[in-house]
Amino acid sequence: MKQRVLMKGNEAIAEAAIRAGCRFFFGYPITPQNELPEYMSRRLPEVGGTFVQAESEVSAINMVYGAAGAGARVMTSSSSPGISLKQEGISYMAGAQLPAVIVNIVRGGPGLGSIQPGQGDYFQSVKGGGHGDYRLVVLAPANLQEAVDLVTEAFDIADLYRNPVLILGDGLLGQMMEPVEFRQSTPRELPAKDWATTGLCNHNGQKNVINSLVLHAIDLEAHNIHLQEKYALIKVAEQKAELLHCDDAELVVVAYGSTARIVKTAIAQLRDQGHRVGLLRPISLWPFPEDAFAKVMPVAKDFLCVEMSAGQMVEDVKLVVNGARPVHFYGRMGGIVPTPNEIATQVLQIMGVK
Amino acid sequence: MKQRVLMKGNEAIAEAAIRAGCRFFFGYPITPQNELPEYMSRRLPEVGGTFVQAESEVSAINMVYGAAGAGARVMTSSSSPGISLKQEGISYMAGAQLPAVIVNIVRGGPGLGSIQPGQGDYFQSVKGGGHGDYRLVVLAPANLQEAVDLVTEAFDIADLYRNPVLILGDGLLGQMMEPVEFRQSTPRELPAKDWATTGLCNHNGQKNVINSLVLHAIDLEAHNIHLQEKYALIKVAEQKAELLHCDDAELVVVAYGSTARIVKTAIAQLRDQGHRVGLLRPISLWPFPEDAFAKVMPVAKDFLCVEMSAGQMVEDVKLVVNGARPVHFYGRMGGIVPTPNEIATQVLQIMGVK
Amino acid sequence: MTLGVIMAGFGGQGVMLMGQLLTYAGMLDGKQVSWMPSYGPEMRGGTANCTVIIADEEVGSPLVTSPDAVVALNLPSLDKFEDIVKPGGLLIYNSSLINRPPTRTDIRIIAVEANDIATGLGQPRVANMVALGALLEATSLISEASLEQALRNILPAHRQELLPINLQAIARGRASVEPVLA
Amino acid sequence: MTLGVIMAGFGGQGVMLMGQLLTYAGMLDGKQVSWMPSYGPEMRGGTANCTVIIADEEVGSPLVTSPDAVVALNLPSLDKFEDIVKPGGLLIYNSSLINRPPTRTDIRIIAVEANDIATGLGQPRVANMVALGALLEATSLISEASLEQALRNILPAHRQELLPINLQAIARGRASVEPVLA
Amino acid sequence: MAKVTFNEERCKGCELCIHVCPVKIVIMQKKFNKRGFNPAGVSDMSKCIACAACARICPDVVISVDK
Amino acid sequence: MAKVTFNEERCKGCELCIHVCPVKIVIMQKKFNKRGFNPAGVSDMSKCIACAACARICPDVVISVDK
Amino acid sequence: MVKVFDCPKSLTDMPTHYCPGCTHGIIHRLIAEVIDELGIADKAVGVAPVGCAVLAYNYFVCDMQEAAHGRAPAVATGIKRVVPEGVVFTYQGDGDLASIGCAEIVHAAARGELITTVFVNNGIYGMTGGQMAPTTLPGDKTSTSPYGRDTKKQGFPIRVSEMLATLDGPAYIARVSVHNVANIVKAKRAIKKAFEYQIAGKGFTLVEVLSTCPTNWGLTPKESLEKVQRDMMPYFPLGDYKDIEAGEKK
Amino acid sequence: MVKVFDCPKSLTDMPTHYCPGCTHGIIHRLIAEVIDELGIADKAVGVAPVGCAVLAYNYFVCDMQEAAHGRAPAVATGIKRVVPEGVVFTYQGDGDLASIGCAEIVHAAARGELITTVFVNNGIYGMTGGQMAPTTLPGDKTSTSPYGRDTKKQGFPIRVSEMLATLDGPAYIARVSVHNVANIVKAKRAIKKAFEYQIAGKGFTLVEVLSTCPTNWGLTPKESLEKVQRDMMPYFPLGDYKDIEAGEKK
Ligand SMILES: Cc1ncc(C[n+]2csc(CCOP(=O)(O)OP(=O)(O)O)c2C)c(N)n1
Ligand SMILES: Cc1ncc(C[n+]2csc(CCOP(=O)(O)OP(=O)(O)O)c2C)c(N)n1
Ligand code: SF4
Ligand code: SF4
Ligand code: SF4
Ligand code: SF4
Ligand code: SF4
Ligand code: SF4
Ligand SMILES: [Mg+2]
Ligand SMILES: [Mg+2]
Repeated sequence: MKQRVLMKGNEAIAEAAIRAGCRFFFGYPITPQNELPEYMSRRLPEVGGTFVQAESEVSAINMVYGAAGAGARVMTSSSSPGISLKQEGISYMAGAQLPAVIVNIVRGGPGLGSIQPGQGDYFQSVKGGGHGDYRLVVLAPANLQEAVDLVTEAFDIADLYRNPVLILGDGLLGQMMEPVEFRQSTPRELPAKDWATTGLCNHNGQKNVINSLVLHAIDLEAHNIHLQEKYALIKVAEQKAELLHCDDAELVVVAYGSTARIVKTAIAQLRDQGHRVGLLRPISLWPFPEDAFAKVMPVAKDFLCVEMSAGQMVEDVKLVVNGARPVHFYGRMGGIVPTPNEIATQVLQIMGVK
Repeated sequence: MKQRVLMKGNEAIAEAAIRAGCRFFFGYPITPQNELPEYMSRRLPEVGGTFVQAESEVSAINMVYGAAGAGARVMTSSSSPGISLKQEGISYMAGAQLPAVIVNIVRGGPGLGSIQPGQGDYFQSVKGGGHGDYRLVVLAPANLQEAVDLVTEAFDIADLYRNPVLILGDGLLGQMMEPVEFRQSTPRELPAKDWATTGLCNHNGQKNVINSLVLHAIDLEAHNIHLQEKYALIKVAEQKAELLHCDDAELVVVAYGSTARIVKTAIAQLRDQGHRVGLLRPISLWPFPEDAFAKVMPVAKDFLCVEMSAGQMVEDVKLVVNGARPVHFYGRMGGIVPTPNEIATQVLQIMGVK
Repeated sequence: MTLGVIMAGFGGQGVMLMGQLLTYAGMLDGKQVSWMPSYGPEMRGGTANCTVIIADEEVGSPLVTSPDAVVALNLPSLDKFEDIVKPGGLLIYNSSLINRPPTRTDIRIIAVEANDIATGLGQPRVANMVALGALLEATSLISEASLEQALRNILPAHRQELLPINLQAIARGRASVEPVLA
Repeated sequence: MTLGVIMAGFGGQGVMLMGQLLTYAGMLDGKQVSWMPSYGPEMRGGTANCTVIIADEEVGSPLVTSPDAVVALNLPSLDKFEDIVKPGGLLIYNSSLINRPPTRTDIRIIAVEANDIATGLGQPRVANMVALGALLEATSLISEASLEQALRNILPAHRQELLPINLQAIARGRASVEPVLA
Repeated sequence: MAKVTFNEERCKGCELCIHVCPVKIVIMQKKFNKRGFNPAGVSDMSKCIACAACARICPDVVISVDK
Repeated sequence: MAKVTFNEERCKGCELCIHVCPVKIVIMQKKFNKRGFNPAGVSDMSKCIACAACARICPDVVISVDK
Repeated sequence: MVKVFDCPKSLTDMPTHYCPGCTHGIIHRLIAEVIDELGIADKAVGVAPVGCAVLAYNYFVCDMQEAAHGRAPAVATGIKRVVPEGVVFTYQGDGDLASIGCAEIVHAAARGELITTVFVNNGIYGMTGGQMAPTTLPGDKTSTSPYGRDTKKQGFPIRVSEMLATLDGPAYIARVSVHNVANIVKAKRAIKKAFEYQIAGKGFTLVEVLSTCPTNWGLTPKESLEKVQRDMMPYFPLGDYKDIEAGEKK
Repeated sequence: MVKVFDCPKSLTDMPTHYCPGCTHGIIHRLIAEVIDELGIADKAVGVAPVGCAVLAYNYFVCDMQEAAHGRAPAVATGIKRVVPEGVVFTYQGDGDLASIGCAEIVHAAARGELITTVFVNNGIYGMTGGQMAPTTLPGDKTSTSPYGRDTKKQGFPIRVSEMLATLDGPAYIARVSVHNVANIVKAKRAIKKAFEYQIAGKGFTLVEVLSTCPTNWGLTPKESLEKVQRDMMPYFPLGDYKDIEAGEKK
């Protein structure tokens, strides 16, 4: 076993990015993700990288655009209000097909809200908070080891498909400490970035342009069709989910990120009591893990979606289940983290126990 | 009949706003909605109102925040990239419960895209492009008369529920001219804005605060529950849809805004040929007109959703239909407006004709 | 009945205004109407066009793929729109600036020396009105009275002195249609 | 087995570090562990707390509603957390600063004069280590060897000279538990 | 005679008042207030010249001065 | 001998070159280029002093100058 | 006995959440005193920033709006246009005003917006835990300039007052400090003038106040005041940068 | 025969989409000439704005990125940090740079970012059809100041060069004009100096170029040049505002 180190989530994500070859970070402070840029500001200079504290999140995402367009592995991170400010830039990056990793350590909203953990940015993340038809690959780790592992994945997926990837965490994940191991992943085969604007001398004098403007409707439609085809590929290839105790589960709880941890504790309790409850934990929120649902459908009688929101992922669950099973919902908001007991109570109610 | 005047969509919306009592406009130029702020810059001074060209869309939405918080009827308008920049501000307004009307004259995306009409901002509009759990009331006119009528509605709804309202148009609607009539609407009974920050002397010395920060999780949850209860009320009271030829329609086309116009032409052709095709046109995109679906379900065998996007509203259609009927989709992107013939072809294919 | 007209020319030739007048007149005639400009990426000095719909029923699409009539004030416009005129439809072209005759044989074609006639009137900028006159004459889209009223209403107060020359141009446009029909 | 511990005190009393040491030691013992700070709206100088989980299985929730043990270094912390200690659980409180005794009777209660002992050692800032020592003694959460190793690893290179005083404080904390048990 | 009054519960013990008193009579008290701070006070009120320097520098409007 | 060459298809007929020619030999031609503009030209090349003023003010790099 | 000094009426009773010795509290009090003296509490509308002063809306006895980070000048513009007879002020930190809100303050100033901005320059992001601000001094260590601000990579501090004084919209721009009693008195005078100019409709007004952050500077409150004088004042000289009644000077 | 003047190699053959007589074209050519003369086409990376020059990426024979409206300095920062040996420039209009992109240019300048900005000040939003810019002159009519820019309500023009010259990050800031041949020659010299300073690593460089918009000004190209001299130059005086080699002047 390689050495496990105890780290804060925000720092573990930062270190994982550096190990994944990220050498550029552009960001702006915001709680509860400050340790991430702070760590980068200490560590990147040590590895010959560059940390820039941008004047705003708007500027940060556009620095990321420039750096990604110049071929770098580059990251930015923020939390809810700051991510809202990045929406125009994210749409531009998706349009110009630029790879980069964006981290959102979600807090309670809307507006200034609070700095406590939340999951109210699901819609923004997976449906597209920016304008136009585009998709981000959205990965939602539930513990720090997974966060670390998914960071490498995120950079690879970004480079492979030339698309921004969002890592969706929350204050709980960002602030907690857990042991993590930085393991060597089997690297994917990635295409050369021969499209990057590094100066003609670096790519045989052939001019490169990074751009999302396509003036003529027919060309812009073609560009959009290309994007949609790419998304279709991603949808097939990049679904990720964890199934826990689903083989015989009559009720399947669907939860992601921190909430899924709490659900696991609840399920452990429920299983001890003999209830056939399982967990389907989407790890990729987009593409939504439809294949995993196909696996649990034969046994599952009910679905219960648990979120720290008013109910957002529940729509995607309903879209997959398509009316074939009841989809229930339980949510807490505003930074309240549900307890295992609360969740167990909901489950028992649905199962008609007591 | 009152006098009909021939106006450009952007100008008709502006004039309607002024007639609805809007006296403040903060905006930033962007095609294809420039005629709207330009009209405001001419007309508002004539009626004692104020037009400010903000330094950016970010600034504009925050000026709207300030003005709405001070109790004004206030509007801003933009087009896709500019609306993305407003997302943080919109989330703040929803959080602080500020009434205002925001107009998005959508263009082709993502990124800089083009200036041609599009409907790719549906997700952003109805699911929430900003952070946190909030909803905008989203109204999508299909012609200029309706646009004019809905502007008054929008201001009233905003004031009644203390919530921002989005008018979702597109380049076609903004740029076209049609005759419009500015009719007196039956005004709703609206609550006094005794919460506005106009100075203590204007509200009996009791301090007013406009704010979306709620530091303690339990309080922020309570605030969110209040918002969700409000949204539930709106969902019941403010659904709007048009049903055309749906009484006997085996196939119901679902389309909104400009696209619905094209669909109407297609349906006229199809009806002439004897096909039982109808149109369900959501006018309120949020709340989504679920009641209207209930009306057509008994007869409808198939739904066809037509959008100028890769398929966004289709998810809401599927959520309503909930697997009970097949939901088909036809979309064009990048500023391409579908033709009636294309749509008719799709319909016939689904109906198995020929 | 729904009729669609496309009007096209260089920016600055006044095609947008021409289309608006037609639409306005249609409205005064009690018809359902719409006007839709091209507002594409073309720069100033490039080509411009607009689509006018005049109908008895509610106007669906404000765009047409096969127009009932096309008015082309310059060569690029003729090149672009000749092919899509509905069979049996009408094509009016500005023979002052367009030196190649249209080739379609399944449509009615009217050549109008719009610029020459306008220059003859001492006001080269009313070439668009000449073409509009021709359209008025060749179709029953709108009534003459409504067009005149539309013109009056659209001209701003301080420009009303331009009314006579515009009316004259329309009249000359109407007159110019005969010979072609002959 | 999953055990949850909450440690609480004023900001500046070192409760966060204390919790991290416990977590680290648990990790070195081969356990599954997590550490979660409160990071609420409290200002500096306000109260701070963290939750440590030490478990044999994967850690689910990193928060606990009824902790197996609570270490309270000041009065507000005792006020806040006394009631939620799991029946049969453990409460360690800093009797140097807390002048009201806990009232629960269904839990084990240990008073540690953490500040006095630390001051006695000539280093008032190691009061947290004294309390940690008491926790070590009173439970089998972690091993002594792992705690010492954790301390070594967590102290930065240029602070290793602080190791002895910290170990001393832990030892004194352990020693202080006996009398209470007696 | 000058009088300086401390709203002790508001005091955060920052000691700024101590440093600005021209006659050096402001001191920190041993006791704690409810929020856990040692509040400031005056050792010898008779020396006070009511200059209000302490009050003006206090970030927490703890101090009022009468003369 | 000086020679001024006009890449006529690029010319937009803005007339700026006309105004800056110190010897006033740049003129607008009657003909149209493909984009519908009257291109500029030189009336009497022999008078040209190859000062390149016309070329430098031209926004469309229509003009090159040899000597 | 006569009151020599008492808590201004325009401050609420609520104790602030600021750290011990943080000069945010002094600046709050000065604003409240000015509001009292001008008798404008019933028509003042304040705009709180996002920064340590985010809760400022709890402390002033007047209508308040809480703005998004950096956008206080835009929010204030919206308010002032609706309530032209109101007295509108923003209270902003250096991250809020000079970094994310840079465009908003420049344009409010250029528009000559009739508002007053109190700009609290403490050279750091206090609220988020001590990151580098646009006004952090060269060489100073912060949590995002752990090796000291390196001007080669992280650039130079922005002198906001000097920068805004190049515009025609402002009527009054001054930099003051609250690091000792004499300067506190001067600071209040400047803030009062700014409000008076606003009321007289002269133009945009801004007072930059050099302030401390003992917590994130890692200094005692007293050492912090010393740092203001020793390190900040040479880089950020005090004075009037614009006064349309007095002509420009510096 | 010798070439006295020819099209620079660093311009593509593609005719521009600019209106007849628009001086954007002249400024493009000057940049291309400088790139030619410095022999840096193979390591230059340009950043196009959103504005009439949005298609600038089609016109330069070097790598290009198209930025979001106003964000070119941020994009250029990203590029330059990744390709420090590259020569990175932004080309921006007054709406792009001085309005929506105000924070980005101020901060790129304050950081001393090693990039060169060519700032085309034509006092109007050309691309969107003639709305008021931050640099529109008092009294001038535009489509959003239909009654003429009223400084009481719409504020005063921003003098960008003067404003940025208050910062320590820039190495060179100059305002030039292209309204006649003599000034075109000077403008080129300034642009060249800016690129040279960037290459020498001296700091941020910016050249503000007074430019025309015949279309939206409603003037002929020739009248437009006259307006630059008559109306713009008094408000926007030409000159070097900062030159770290020469000391500040004006
Ligand atoms: C859009 C957005 N970005 C970032 C933040 C996080 N944030 C809160 S306060 C702050 C900086 C505060 O610094 P400053 O303005 O200098 O005020 P101070 O705390 O020093 O008084 C930041 C970055 C936020 N709330 N919103
Ligand atoms: C976020 C955003 N807002 C607004 C626009 C619309 N827009 C395009 S160009 C432009 C202004 C251009 O003016 P300027 O920068 O002065 O350049 P010019 O056209 O005058 O050369 C605007 C507002 C946009 N594309 N994106
Ligand atoms: S009023 Fe002056 S003399 Fe009296 S205690 Fe305060 S500072 Fe000292
Ligand atoms: S300055 Fe105020 S808060 Fe600080 S010690 Fe003195 S009285 Fe207390
Ligand atoms: S080179 Fe000089 S002299 Fe010759 S045509 Fe051009 S401007 Fe005239
Ligand atoms: S300056 Fe250039 S574009 Fe203009 S007329 Fe002369 S040659 Fe033609
Ligand atoms: S963190 Fe700094 S600025 Fe904020 S309240 Fe504390 S001392 Fe003041
Ligand atoms: S609109 Fe103005 S700035 Fe744009 S190309 Fe035309 S003349 Fe030039
Ligand atoms: Mg600060
Ligand atoms: Mg411009």
